[in-house]
Amino acid sequence: MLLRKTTIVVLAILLCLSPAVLLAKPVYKIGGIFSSTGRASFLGDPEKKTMEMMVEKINAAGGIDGHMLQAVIYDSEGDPAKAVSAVNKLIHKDKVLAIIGPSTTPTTLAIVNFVERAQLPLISCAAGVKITSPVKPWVFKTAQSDLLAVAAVYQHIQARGIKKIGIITVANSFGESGKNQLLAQAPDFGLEVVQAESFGAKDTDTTAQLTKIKSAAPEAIVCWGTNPGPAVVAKNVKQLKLDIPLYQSHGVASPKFIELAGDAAEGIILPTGKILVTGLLPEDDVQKKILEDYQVDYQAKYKGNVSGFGGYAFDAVNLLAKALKGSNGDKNKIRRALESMAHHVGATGEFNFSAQDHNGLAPSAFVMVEIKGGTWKLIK
Amino acid sequence: MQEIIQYLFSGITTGAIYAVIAVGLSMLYSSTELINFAHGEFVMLGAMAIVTLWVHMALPLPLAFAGAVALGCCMGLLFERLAIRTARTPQPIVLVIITVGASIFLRGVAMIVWGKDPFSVPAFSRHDSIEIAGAALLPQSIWIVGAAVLLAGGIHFFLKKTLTGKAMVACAVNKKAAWLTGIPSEKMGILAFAVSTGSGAVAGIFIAPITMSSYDMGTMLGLKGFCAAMIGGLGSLWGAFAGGILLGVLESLGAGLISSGLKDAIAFILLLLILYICPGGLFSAKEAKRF
Amino acid sequence: MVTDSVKAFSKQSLGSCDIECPKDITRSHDILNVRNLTKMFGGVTAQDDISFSIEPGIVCGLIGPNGAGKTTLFNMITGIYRPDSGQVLFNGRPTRKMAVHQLVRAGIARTFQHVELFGSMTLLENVLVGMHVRTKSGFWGAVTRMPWVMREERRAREKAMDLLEFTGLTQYAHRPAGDLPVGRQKMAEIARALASEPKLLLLDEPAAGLNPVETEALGKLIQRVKERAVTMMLVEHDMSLAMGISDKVIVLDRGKKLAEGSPREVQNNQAVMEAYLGRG
Amino acid sequence: MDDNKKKQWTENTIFLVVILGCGLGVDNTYYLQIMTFIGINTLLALGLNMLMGYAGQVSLGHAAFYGIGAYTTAILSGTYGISPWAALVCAVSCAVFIAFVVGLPTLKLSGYYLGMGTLGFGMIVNILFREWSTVTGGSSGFVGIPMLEAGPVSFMSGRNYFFLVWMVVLVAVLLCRRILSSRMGRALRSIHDGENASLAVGVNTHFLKLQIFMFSAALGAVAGFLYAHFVMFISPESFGFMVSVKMVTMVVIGGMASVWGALLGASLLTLLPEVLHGFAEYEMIIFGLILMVVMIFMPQGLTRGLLDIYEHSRKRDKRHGN
Repeated sequence: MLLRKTTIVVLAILLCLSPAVLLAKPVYKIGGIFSSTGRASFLGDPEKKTMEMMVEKINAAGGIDGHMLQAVIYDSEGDPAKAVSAVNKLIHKDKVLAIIGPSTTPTTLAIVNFVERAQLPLISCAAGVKITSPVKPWVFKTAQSDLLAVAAVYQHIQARGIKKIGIITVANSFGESGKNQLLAQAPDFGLEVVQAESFGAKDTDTTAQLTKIKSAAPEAIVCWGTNPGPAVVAKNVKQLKLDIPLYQSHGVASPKFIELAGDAAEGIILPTGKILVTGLLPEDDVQKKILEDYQVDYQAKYKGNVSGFGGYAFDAVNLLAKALKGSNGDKNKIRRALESMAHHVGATGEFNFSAQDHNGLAPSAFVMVEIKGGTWKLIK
Repeated sequence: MQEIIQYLFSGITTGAIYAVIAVGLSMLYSSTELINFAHGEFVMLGAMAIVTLWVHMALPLPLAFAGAVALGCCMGLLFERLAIRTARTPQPIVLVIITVGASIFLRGVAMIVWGKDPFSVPAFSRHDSIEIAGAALLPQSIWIVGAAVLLAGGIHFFLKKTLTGKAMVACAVNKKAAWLTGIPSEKMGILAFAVSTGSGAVAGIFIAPITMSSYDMGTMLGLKGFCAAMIGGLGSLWGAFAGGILLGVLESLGAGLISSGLKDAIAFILLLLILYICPGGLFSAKEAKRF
Repeated sequence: MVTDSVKAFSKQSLGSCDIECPKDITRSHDILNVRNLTKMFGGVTAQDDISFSIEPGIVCGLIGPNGAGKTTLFNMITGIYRPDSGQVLFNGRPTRKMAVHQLVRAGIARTFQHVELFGSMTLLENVLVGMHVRTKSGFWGAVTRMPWVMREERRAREKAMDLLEFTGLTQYAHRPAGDLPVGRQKMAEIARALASEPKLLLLDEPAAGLNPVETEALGKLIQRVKERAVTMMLVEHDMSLAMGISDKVIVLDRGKKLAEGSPREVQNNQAVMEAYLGRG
Repeated sequence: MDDNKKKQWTENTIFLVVILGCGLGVDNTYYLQIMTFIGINTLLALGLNMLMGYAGQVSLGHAAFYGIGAYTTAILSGTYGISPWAALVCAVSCAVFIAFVVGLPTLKLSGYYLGMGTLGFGMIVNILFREWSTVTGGSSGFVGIPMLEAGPVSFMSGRNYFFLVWMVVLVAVLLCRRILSSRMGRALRSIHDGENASLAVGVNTHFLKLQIFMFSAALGAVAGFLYAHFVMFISPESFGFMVSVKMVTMVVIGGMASVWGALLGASLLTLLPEVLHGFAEYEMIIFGLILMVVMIFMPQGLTRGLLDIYEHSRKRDKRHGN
């Protein structure tokens, strides 16, 4: 027993003295800001876990050019002021090379000025269009813009021959950004928004709004929100016996939504990243392998299901890792590498960054799914 | 017309939720003169407990119900015993901040116990919505309204008709005098807390099937319940009930007739106007200021 | 029954009752006229058709058993309660539309039955607050500290110290008012009330809780205040004090005026004796 | 009297020296930034303390004025390109005017009803920030608030901004002190000690409460201005109900009716979350516990509570010495 312990200690000392360690390069510190608690915790929590997992994995594979990665992650609680305080901590105290996150649009917008000033690459995991348009040199994002999601939904509606729609959006930044896109893009698809309503994120009932929409006689309803509000909307639509198609946003694309809405989820159509329907993807889909690997790793480590939101962080870490390669810790090099990144296949889609596009995704990043029998069905 | 009826139904459904919460708050006020800002968290505890007991552990509903209410009562007891009683000065603002601290604490505990995801609970009676004059009414709404009426009525009866209840009110009016007449005011305080938080848990149980339950559901509900209780006039149970329904109906009509984005603002503007006209709430007992 | 007979009696014996002779109450030199004042609380009549008037410079005692409505009357004269009917004239002007602070500025000051000093503030500060209506500086004065503000402040302090000396409280000037013994607090309330330079001072049971020595000192103080040409109304249960310093006494019982007259007249009034002793 | 003045002078001098020391001695932008946030929160707590601690009026909607200050300057300087300093004047006037209009009826309420009234006001203002999205940027927030500059001095660096904020705090502390020791301040404190008596000695309590409500609104607006130009991004969430509650908590936990209490309360509530970050999931539990424990054992707030502990231990030392 004692002997074995001594051997281990000796071995450990020898290992430490080995040339590999002596030549070990300084770690690359990368920062993360996620709303892992608070209202947007459904976004931040999987993102944080994914980032931790990915960093571990990269380190296990020998790091980047021999540099180990170290993740410094702070919780923004979805509060812009906390995000600002976190970004300053990352820039000035931890002196990180790049930052991943934050999870929501307001928190991202709050810190954009600071990273621009500090000239530090930021890869946001939030959906808002405002983040990358207009393009800011140091700010990138991996989440699909609601621009693309709305386009995907409208394409489907248009194909059905529907002309008049009613929309109901949640009264937060996600819903507001979605509402703006829904209103702006409707004419492009020959659609008319006959009634636009909103509901509070914590509302217990939305029948008043839906009644108003009903009286405007639309042919379909589009609901834009994040859990749990849209589940309430779905239930209320059934109660009011509104027999028109209900579309939801990618904000509810998680198994939780089906669980929450129960029977009322039947027949709902929504756009989602491919991650939700990995199993249903054709074998020749380039993303399939990546998604399966990610899911296996995540489930092994955290025993929970992956969500599209974690995928944003997955892509962000991978993109950053690629950009870090050969950069030698030079932030300008990292930024240039990110901006010239092309054909990077990630969990969310294929990224093609350019000086004009810091989101780099195409509408093909979304697939449309329908909820049938309590599970997702891919719509071709 | 049909829409108006639907708005009223929707308003009454949400209003009944506010009402049932307001009744618990108001009850505590009439027996301890304290506003519990953690009341919404007890509502949340009730809802989460029913999720665990009924949905996850599949206990029969009455048993789960009793369990959830018992949990609410026990937490209320503990809260009174450990935090409110030990406070060195019973200055109202200090006690209010203690309850604010308690609400943050309870939310934190619930986040650890139940996680951050919301849960859904099936309706107590699985029927389709009932149609009246072309407007749909949920069976669960009737449950909630019924619960609110029963709770308000029951507590009203308890406070006004039973000896224990009367003693409780006496403690609120004048603790020392009550003590002199031999009322154990400490026990009364504990009892008041237990009844109030228990009623909060009941509210949570009835609300759970209508809305989604999550660890942070309590804040907004507690706030609305507080507003409802104030509008009705603190300490008046029927006032709290009416205040809740009024708030719900105003919100719903505001959303339906004016703008859904501004519905809370519309409701609050009207509430403020009511307060300006009757500064002690709708059902306040008119008391002369003593000099 | 009893009250009716009492009323009849008092009308006979005192002769000069104001209810009977309305022209009397418009005498312009009266500092205070109270006309047919009535106030209800819920179903209870706290003040029932009270009328009287007070000449300047006198001390008027207001006596009556507990619950007679003495404090309520004070609250109506000082504008805290609005009467249901009837009116109060101060220096010939109706006070109905005036707010409490306006009445104080016009010259009505009061003390409280239970001492209501500002406990956390020093005695000097208490008296300075009493001077509130006689000083002017406001927010901008406080912020800019213009010379006139500082002058006003200095003068106010000097006057406040004078008042404390007048009431024999100089040594307590910088002590928190709440720390003073009850007797001193009673005196301090009078000092604070005097600070507003009142023409009419209402004292609500100034001797309650005082020992005989203090009561005597209080009597002397009231006498000295009277010399300053301040008219006073005084609610008092200490009969020797009330009768000793009052020029005129009004007796209230159950919200009604029972009698009015000189201390001697009132003392010999049968109805008053009944009210105090007979009916318990 | 003179002792008091001397004490205040020493306190102010120490305060100034500490500010200078922190500003010049601390080099890390992160720490400077935390201290800047403390300064902004101190301003908020100071204003509310005047209202709560001295006038005895609870406001549960004070974040509205904070927001009005921030949004006014953001819109005027960001959208219309007006100089931020001119915008500051507008922001403060706007907040004061709104405080006047709202306070006129609201301050007639008392106790919990006043709490309800102010809460409703705060909610309405917050909803307007969110819904008036063409002007305020809606819930996604307002981007593009310019940086502060005063002639050759740019407030871009953390240190300059730190000094700016804390000089404003110092001025505000002096202002509050001046008000409190004046005729107005005495009347204000008298309301707190006994509103009935205060009324009876001729204080126009309603008007005075209104004045102090407007003053605290002005301080809130200044804090909002400083916040907006510091973070250069604002969104409705930063001015919601929870922020109002946090402000009240700062005042009560620091110690009501004490200028230094505001500073202490603001420091504690700004630093605590930073420190508790390490506990991740348990942050809320610990935060709630600390709040409860402080209030249970130091109901007069930290200022009084810590002083009591200090005096107690000194007394005990003395006893031991003898």
